[in-house]
Amino acid sequence: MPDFKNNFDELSFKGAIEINLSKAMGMISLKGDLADKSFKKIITENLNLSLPNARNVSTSNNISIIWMAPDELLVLVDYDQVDQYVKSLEKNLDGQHYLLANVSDARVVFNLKGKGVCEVLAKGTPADMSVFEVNDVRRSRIGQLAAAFWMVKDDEIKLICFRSVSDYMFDWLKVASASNSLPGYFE
Amino acid sequence: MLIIKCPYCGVEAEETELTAGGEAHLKRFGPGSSDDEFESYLFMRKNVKGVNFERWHHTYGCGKWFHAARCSITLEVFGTYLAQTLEPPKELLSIIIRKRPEWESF
Amino acid sequence: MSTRLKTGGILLDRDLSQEFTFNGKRLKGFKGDTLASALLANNQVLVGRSFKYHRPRGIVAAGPEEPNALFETGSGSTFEPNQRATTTKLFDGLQVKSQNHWPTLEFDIGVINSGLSRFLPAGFYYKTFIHPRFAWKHIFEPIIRRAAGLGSAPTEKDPDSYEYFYAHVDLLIIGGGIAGITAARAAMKSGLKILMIEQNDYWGGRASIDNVDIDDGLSADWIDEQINKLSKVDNIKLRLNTMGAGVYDHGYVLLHENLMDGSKEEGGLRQRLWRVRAKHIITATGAIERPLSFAGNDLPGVMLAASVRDYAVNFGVSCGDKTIIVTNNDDAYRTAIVMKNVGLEVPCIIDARSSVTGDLPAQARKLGIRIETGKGISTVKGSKKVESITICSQAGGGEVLEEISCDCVAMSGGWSPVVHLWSHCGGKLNWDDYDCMFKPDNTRPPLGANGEQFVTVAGTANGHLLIDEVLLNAHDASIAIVKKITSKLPKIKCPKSIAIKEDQLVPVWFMPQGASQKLKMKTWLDFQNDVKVTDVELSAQEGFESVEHTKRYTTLGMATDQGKLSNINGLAVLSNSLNLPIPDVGTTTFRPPYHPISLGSIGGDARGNLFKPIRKTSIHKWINDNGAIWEPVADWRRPYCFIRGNENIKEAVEREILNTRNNCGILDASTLGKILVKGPDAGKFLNMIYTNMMSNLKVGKCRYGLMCSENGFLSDDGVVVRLSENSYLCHTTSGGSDRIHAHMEEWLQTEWWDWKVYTLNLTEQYSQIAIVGPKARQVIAKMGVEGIDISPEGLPFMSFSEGKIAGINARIFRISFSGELSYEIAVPARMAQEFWNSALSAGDEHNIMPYGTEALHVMRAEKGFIMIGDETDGTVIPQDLGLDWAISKKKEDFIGKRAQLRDFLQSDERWKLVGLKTIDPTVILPDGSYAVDSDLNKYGHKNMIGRVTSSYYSPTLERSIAFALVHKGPERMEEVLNFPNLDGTVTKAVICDPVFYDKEGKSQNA
Amino acid sequence: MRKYSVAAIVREAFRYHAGWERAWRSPEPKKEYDVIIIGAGGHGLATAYYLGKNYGIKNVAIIEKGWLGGGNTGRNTTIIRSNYLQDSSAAIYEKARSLYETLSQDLNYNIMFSPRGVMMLAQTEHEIRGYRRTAHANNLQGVETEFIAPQTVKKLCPIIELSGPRFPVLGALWQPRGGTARHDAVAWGYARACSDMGMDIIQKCEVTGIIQSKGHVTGIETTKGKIKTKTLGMVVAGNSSVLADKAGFRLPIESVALQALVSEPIKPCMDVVVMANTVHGYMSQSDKGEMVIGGGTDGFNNYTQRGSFHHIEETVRALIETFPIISRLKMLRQWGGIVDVTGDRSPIISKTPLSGCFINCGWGTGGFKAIPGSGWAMAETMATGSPSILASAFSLDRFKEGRFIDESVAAGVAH
Ligand SMILES: Cc1cc2nc3c(=O)[nH]c(=O)nc-3n(C[C@H](O)[C@H](O)[C@H](O)COP(=O)(O)OP(=O)(O)OC[C@H]3O[C@@H](n4cnc5c(N)ncnc54)[C@H](O)[C@@H]3O)c2cc1C
Ligand SMILES: NC(=O)c1ccc[n+]([C@@H]2O[C@H](COP(=O)([O-])OP(=O)(O)OC[C@H]3O[C@@H](n4cnc5c(N)ncnc54)[C@H](O)[C@@H]3O)[C@@H](O)[C@H]2O)c1
Ligand SMILES: Cc1cc2nc3c(=O)[nH]c(=O)nc-3n(C[C@H](O)[C@H](O)[C@H](O)COP(=O)(O)O)c2cc1C
Ligand SMILES: [Zn+2]
Repeated sequence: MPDFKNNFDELSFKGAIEINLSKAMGMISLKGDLADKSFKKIITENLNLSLPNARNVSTSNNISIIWMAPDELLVLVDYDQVDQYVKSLEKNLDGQHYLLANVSDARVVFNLKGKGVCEVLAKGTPADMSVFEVNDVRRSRIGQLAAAFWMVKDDEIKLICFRSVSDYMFDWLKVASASNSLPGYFE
Repeated sequence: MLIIKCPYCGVEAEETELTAGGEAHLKRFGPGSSDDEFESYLFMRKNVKGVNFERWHHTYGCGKWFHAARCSITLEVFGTYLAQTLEPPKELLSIIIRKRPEWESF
Repeated sequence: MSTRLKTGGILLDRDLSQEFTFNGKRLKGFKGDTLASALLANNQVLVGRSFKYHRPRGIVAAGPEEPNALFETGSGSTFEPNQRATTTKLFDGLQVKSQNHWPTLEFDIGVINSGLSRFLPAGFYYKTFIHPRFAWKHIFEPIIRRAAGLGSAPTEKDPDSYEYFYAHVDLLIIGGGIAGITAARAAMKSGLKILMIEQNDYWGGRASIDNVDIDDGLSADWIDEQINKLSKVDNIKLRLNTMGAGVYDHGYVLLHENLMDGSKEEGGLRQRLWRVRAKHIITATGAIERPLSFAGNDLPGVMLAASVRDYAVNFGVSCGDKTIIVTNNDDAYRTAIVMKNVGLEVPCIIDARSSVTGDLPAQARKLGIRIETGKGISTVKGSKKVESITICSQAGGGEVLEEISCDCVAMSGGWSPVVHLWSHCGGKLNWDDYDCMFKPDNTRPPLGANGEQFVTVAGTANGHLLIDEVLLNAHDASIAIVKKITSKLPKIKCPKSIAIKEDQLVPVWFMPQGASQKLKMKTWLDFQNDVKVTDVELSAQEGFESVEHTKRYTTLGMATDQGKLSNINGLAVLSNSLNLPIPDVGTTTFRPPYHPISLGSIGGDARGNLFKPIRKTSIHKWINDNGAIWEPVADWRRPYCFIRGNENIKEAVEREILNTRNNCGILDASTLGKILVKGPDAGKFLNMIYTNMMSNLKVGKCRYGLMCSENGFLSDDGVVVRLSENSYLCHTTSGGSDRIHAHMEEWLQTEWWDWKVYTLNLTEQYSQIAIVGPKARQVIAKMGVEGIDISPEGLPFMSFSEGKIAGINARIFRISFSGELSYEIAVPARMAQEFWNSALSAGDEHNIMPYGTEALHVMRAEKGFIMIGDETDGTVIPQDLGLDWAISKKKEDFIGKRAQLRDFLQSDERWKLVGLKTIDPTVILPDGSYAVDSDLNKYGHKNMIGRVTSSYYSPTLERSIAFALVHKGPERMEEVLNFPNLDGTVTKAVICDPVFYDKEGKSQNA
Repeated sequence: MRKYSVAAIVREAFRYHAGWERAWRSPEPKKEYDVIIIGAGGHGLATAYYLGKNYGIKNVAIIEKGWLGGGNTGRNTTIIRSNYLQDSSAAIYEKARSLYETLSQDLNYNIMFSPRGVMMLAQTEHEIRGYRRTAHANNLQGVETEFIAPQTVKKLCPIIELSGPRFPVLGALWQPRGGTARHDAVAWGYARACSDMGMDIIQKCEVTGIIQSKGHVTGIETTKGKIKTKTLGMVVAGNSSVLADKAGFRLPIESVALQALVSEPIKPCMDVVVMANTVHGYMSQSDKGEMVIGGGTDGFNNYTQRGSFHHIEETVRALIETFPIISRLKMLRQWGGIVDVTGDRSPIISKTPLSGCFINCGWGTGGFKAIPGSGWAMAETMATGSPSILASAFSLDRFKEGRFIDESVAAGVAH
C-alpha cells in the first residue's frame, strides 16, 4: 500500500530538479465564445490582462490566464481572491452565454524548477519538450495522468493536475527526477 | 502509433492523447425511424479497407471531438476537420482524389 | 585451442583485468571484453546445448546474431536467463551458468545423437502422441515441456527500475558504423535535429576491424575525428549502448538503452526505453555474415569467418591455433590474412568457387596460405569440438579427397544486409542475383503519416559491401533526406576511400552441391532450434510450401536469434526443393524487436505504487487512519466499512447500519459525480440526456434521474438539482462522473452543436458528506447553520439550499439513498476535513458514526433502491426495474428512446425486478444465482427464469433480503422460486415487493 | 491418406522420411463446386470438414488468399475455454471445447490440446460478483467451472503475486478443462482431413467478387478466375466487411488490430492459463517455453496486422504486477492480427441478405477456442439452409431486434 498523504499537504522534493506542490492557488474555469468581442472585452477589463493566444498563457504580476481550449480559459489568481473575481466576472458577464466556476479545490499546481525540468517531463509526456518555450501551454498526459503545464522561465514549469491524483503525480515526479537519472538529452 | 493534428487546438497529438470514435458522419435516427434505419445507424459500418472518415476525441488535450480522413491500409492521414459538419470539406476530398485517383469517393 | 593473444585487441584495456565465474569456475578477462571473448580467451569452446537434440554447441558469432552462447547470469533477484554472451559486457564479479542441460554441460543426458534424431524429424510430434487420449496432457507434454525451454525461470522480484523517454527528431540514424557516421556527417550543417545511436559501446562498426583507409587516413582515426566533430554540434545527439528495437507507424521508433552492465549494485536505473518520433530514419545497420551448410557445421569450433576476425582484432583472442577457412567469397580471406599475421596457422582456405582472381586471395597466396578452389567441406569431425575436416569437390557428392586436422573452421557464405528495421513497418525487399542477398526495394518503402517514405537504408545494410560504395551511398542518402526536410543545403564532400577489388561470390546453399541425405541430416541451418537441411526439405515434401508454413512446421528462425543466421540459407533450401527462384519463395515477416528487450523496460516506471493511479478524496487520510477496510471503486478507494475494536467485518457493517437507522451516520460521498450544466438550452439538453423531464424541474428542487445509452440500456442514475434558471447540477455514480461528462460533451459537440450549453465536471471541487439518520437534523443544527432553514418545512425532502454550516460555505441537499432523514452537504474540498471533524464532534452526543459502502448498499436495498452495476449490467432497461415512472411519456425523444421501441426490448417476456425473501430467513441467497423451472431450454440446459442481482442480510429486518430479475416477475408475487446452489442443494425464496423498509417514506420525509 | 503413428515414423526414419506424403494437395480450381468456403482459417476449414463428415458434402473448395491458417488462426494466443455467461455462448463454446478433447484422434493429427486449466482473476468486488454469477450460470449450462479462493490460485500458479499493491487477487473463476492447443496444428489437421475427403484447398487465390443473379449467389471471381457455386460461405474474419461489400450488404463489424507477444523460451514455470481482466493482461506458457502474452485492441479500423505499441506496454505492466518474476525476461517477438468485432462482441453465424450466401464472422478476439463448434454449427446451417440450434442465437437479425448477446456483463473479456 502506498503511504497516504492528504491531498492538500504542501509537498516538496529536491532531486535532479526541485518539485513543490505550491500552496493553495485560486483557479477559475471559464467557458465562453473566446472569439466574441464583448466577451473578450469583459474578461480583459475585469482581469486587466489580455487574453492569451491559442496554447499560450498570459501573465501579469499576480494573475495568469491559461488557454485550455478554443472555448475555455483557466484563470489563476490568489486563493483568497477567487470569490471576489468570481463575483465581479459573473456580474459583468450577466446576459452572456458562458460558464464560470471556482475550481481551486479541484486541481493542484506543482512548481518544477531546474535546468532538467523538460527532461523530467519528457519521461512522461509525448509532447515535444525540446520546442517548449516560455509562455507555451500544453495539455497532455504525464504517464497515466492528464495534466496541463506551461513554461514560466527556461528552467521553470508549472504543472496542473486533478487534486485526487496529486499524491500519485508527486510520487511520479519524484521518481522521474531522481538524482542522476536524467538522460542529458536536452543539454 | 498514429499522430493526428487536432484542428481545434492545433496540437500534433499522439494516439495516446486521443480516443478513437469510430465511423464519422453517421446520421442519427430517433423515434419515428424504421427498424432498418435505426439498425444501420447504430450498428452497420462501412469498415472500409482504404479511405476512412472517422471520429477522434482529443481526450488528453482540448477535449474536442474532430474528424479525420485516414487510410486503413497505409494509415496515411489525409487531413482532419471540425466535427460540426455533415460531410468532409471539399478541399480534403480533392486532396484524397489527387493521392488516390482510383478512390470511389465518400 | 582458443586463447588470448599476446598482443592486439583494440577494444581491450589490458591493464584492467576482471574476474568472473563460469559454472563455478573462476576465470579472468579484461575490461572491454564481451562475455564471449572472455570465454574464448579461456579456451571455453563448449558453451551450450541445443534446443531439441541437446547437442554440444560453441560460439559461432561475435554479435547479436549469436545463436548458441546463451547463459544464465546473476543470481537471486538479478538472475537472468538466455543472456547472449556476445552482447553481454564482461564486468568484475559476473556470474555465468550454462543452461539447457542435465546434469552438466559436458555430460548432458538429453543429448540425442544424429542416429536417434532421425526419429524426430520436423513436426514429428504432430504425427505421434495421438493415443491414448489422456497421455498427451499427462505424459508426453510434460516430458516435451521439460526438455524444451532454454534457461530457467527467475524466482524473485526485479529490484531494478526502468523508464521511458520521449524524443522528437528530424533525422534518426540507427547504426554508428562508417555508413551511419557518414550520413550524420553529411547532415551536420543542415541544422536538423539529429540523433545517432549505436548498439555497441563503441563507434565505427566493422570498418576498423578491416582497418581500411578513409580520406587517406586509418578508418579508426577518421571515425574518432568524425565523432569528435559531431559531438560538438548541439543539434546532433550521439548515443552508445542504444539499440533500435522497432520501427512503427508514423515515424515512431523504440530505442533500448542499456544503463547498467550489472556491475552496479542492484536497485538502480537499468534500462531506458526511448520512444522517438522521427521525421525520417536512416538505418545503417550493416550486414550479418551467413554460415555455410555442410555436415557437422554445428560442432563447437565452427564459426563465422568475420567473427573469428573480430575476436582476433577487437579482443586479441585466437579462436584456434589451426584455422581452416571455408568460403564462397573474397571477404573471408581477410580472416585468413589476419590469423596468419598474428602468427597462427591457416592450413588451408577452401573456396567453393572454381577460380579466384581477387586481390585478397592474391595477398593470401603471398603469405603462403594454401588455397583449394572448387572444393568444399564433406564433414567436420570431432565429438565436442572440431578435430579435423574432410575436403571434397564442391561439385560432387562428398567423396572425401583429404582430411586436414584443425581446431577452428571459419566459414563465410556471404553477407545478409540487416533490413529488419526497414521491414518492420512494411518496407519491401528485392532479391539481388549478383550479390545473392535481399536488398531494400526503394520503390516499396514504409510509408509515414503523410503517405511518404520515412525510412532509408544506407551502407552495407543497403547491400553495398565495398567501402567506397558504402560511403557514397550513405552520403547521398543523407543529403537527399536533408533536401526533403529543409532548404538549408549543407556543402560537404563525400569521404573518399579506395576499396580492395573483390570477385563476385557464388551462392553455395549446400556443401557439397550433391550432398547425400546422410550428409544433409548432419547439416544444420538453425543452430539454436536444431533445424537441419533435411527438415526444410521434408516440410516442402509434405506440402508446407509457403515459407511461413515451413517456418512454423520446422521452427526455422523462431529461436531467440530470430533466424539472423539461418533464414536465408533455409529459404534457399526451400526454393531448391520447390524449384522456385528464391524471390518467389520470399522471406518471413520481420517483427520487432530487432534484438530481444526486457519486459521490465517495456513496463517502464509504472510499477509498485506507480502501477496505476489511485484517486483519493480529501478525507481519504482520515478514513485510512480510522479502521477503514478499503474497496476499489473505479479509480477511487472507498471504505467498505470501519472496524472498531476487535469486531469482524459483518459485525462492523451491522453496527453501522443500525446506528445510522437509530441515531446518526456520516458518509464520505465525495466520489459521486457532480457535473454543472449551464446555458439557455440546458433544460432541453438534459431532456435528451435523461429519460425524465428535467426542463420543468423547479429552481431549488432535486429530481432523481435516469440515463440510458443510445442502445436503450440503463447506464447511470443520480439526482439532478436545478441551481438557477439555466444551470443544473447533475449527480452521477462514482464510476460514472468522467464517463457521463464525456457522454454529455460528445452529444453536445457532435450532434447538437448549435445548442447553447456548457458543461463542467466539478466532482473534485466539492467534497460531499452525507449526514444520515433520525438525529441528522440535530447534528447539523449543532454544527451551526447560517442562511439556511433546515426545518422540515424550510428544507423539505428533495430540495436544496445554500449557506454556511460550521462556518463553511456549504450547499445542502435533502436527498436520501438510505430511506432515513438525510442531508448531503457539499463543501469546498479543501474544507472537507474540517467539516467532517466538526460533524463528528457535534454528533458525538448522538453517537454519530462513519459508515462505509456495504452499509450504504444494504440500506438502499432495504429501501428498495436499485444500484447501477448491481441491478444493471448493460443489458437492463429502466422498464425492467419498474422505473417506468422515471421515463417521460411526454417527451418525443431522449437518448435510448428509439432503441427501447425494438421488439426485444418491448417484449412482455422480459425479466423484471422483484424482491425475494428466502423461506428460511437466516439463509442468504448467493449473489448471482439463477432460478430455474422444471423445463429444459433449447440447448438441453436447465431453463433459467430469473437471477439474483443483490442479496444481503438486513439487520434492520433481522432477515435476509434480495433483489432479482425474474421472467414476468411482478406478475408472480408470492410465487416460490428454486435457486440451485453450486453444491447441488436448492434455496427456495418467495417473490415479494422490492421495498422492504418504510414504504410510505415516513423516515426520509420526517 | 497414410495414417500418422509412431510406427509410421519409425518406418520412415529408416528411409530418410522419403515416404511422407503431402499433408494436403494443392490443386487448380475446378469450374464449379457444390459449396465454396472463402477463407482457409480455422473456422473455414472446420466448416468444410464438418460439411463432409456430418453431411457427406465433399465437392467443396476452400479459397484462401494467402497461406492456409495464416490469418488470426495462425497468430492467436490459443486460449480455449467455455466459461461464458449467456446460454447461447456457453452452448457453442462448450460444444467446441468438447470437440477439442478428441480432435487429435478425430483428425489423426496431434493438435496438442492441453486442458491445463484456465483461471480468470477476480481483482475487484465487481469482478467477484461477475464470476460468481458466471459460475452459477455455467453450473446450469453443463460447463465445469468453479470460483476459487486466493490460496487455491496461488497453489495452481505459484508465480502469481496475490497482494496488490493496486489490485489484490481476491479469487478466480477456474475452468479445469480449459487450456490451450497448437494453433497451427488445428488448421493443418483440418486441412489435411479436408484434402483427404477430396476437397480442394486453393491457396494464394484471393476472392475479388461475388457473382449473383436474381438475389441468389451463383459464383465468385478470384485471382485464379471465376468459380461457380450455388452455396457460398464467407469465413474471413477481419476481411468480412470487404467481402460483404462485394456481395452488396453491410455488417455490424469493425476490423481492428489485436496484438500479442512472446518472451524468450524458459523452462516450465506456469502450468495454467491466467487472465487478469481488471488490469488487462493474460499469459500462458507454450510447450516450447515462451510466455505467450496477449494485449488489447486498437480503437480504430486497421488492416495492417500491426498494432499500436502502448497496448503492449499496458499489458506487460499489468503482467509484471501480477507475475513479478517476468520483469527480467525478454520480449522475443510481437505481432498483430486484424480481428472482426461486432456490435455486441458476440459472433455471427447466419444467412445473409444474399440467398445462398452464408456468413461466419465476428469472433473478434476470441474465436480460436470456438473453431470446432463454429464449424459444426456453420456446416449444419449451410447444409440444411436453416440455422442450427447452436447457431440460431447468432443470426444477423439480432441487431435489428435488440436481441443482444452481451458477454462483457460479467466483467469478462473474450480471449
Ligand atoms: C493476437 C490475437 C490473439 C488471439 N487470442 C485468442 C485466444 O487466446 N483464444 C481465442 O479463442 N481466440 C483468440 N484470438 C481470436 C482468434 O484468433 C480468431 O477469432 C480466429 O482465429 C478466427 O478464425 P477465422 O478462421 O475466422 O479467421 P482467420 O484465421 O483470420 O481466417 C480467415 C482467412 O480468410 C482469408 N481471407 C480473407 N479475405 C479473403 C479473400 N478475399 N479471399 C480469400 N481468402 C480470404 C484470410 O487470408 C484468412 O486466412 C486471437 C486473435 C489475435 C489476432
Ligand atoms: N567486403 C565485404 O564482404 C564486407 C561485408 C560486410 C561489411 N563490410 C565492411 O563493413 C563496413 C560496413 O559499414 P556499415 O557502417 O555499413 O556497417 P557496419 O556493420 O560497419 O556498422 C553497422 C553498425 O550498426 C550497428 N547496428 C546494427 N543494428 C543496430 C540496431 N538495431 N541498433 C543500433 N545499432 C545497430 C552495428 O552495431 C554496427 O556498429 C564497411 O567497411 C564494409 O566495407 C565488407
Ligand atoms: C502461440 C504462439 C507462439 C509463438 N511462439 C513463437 C516463438 O517461439 N518464436 C517466434 O519467433 N515466434 C513465435 N510466435 C509468433 C510467430 O512467429 C508469428 O509472429 C505470428 O504467428 C504472427 O505471424 P507473422 O509475424 O508472420 O505476421 C508465436 C505465435 C503464437 C501464436
Ligand atoms: Zn485539441
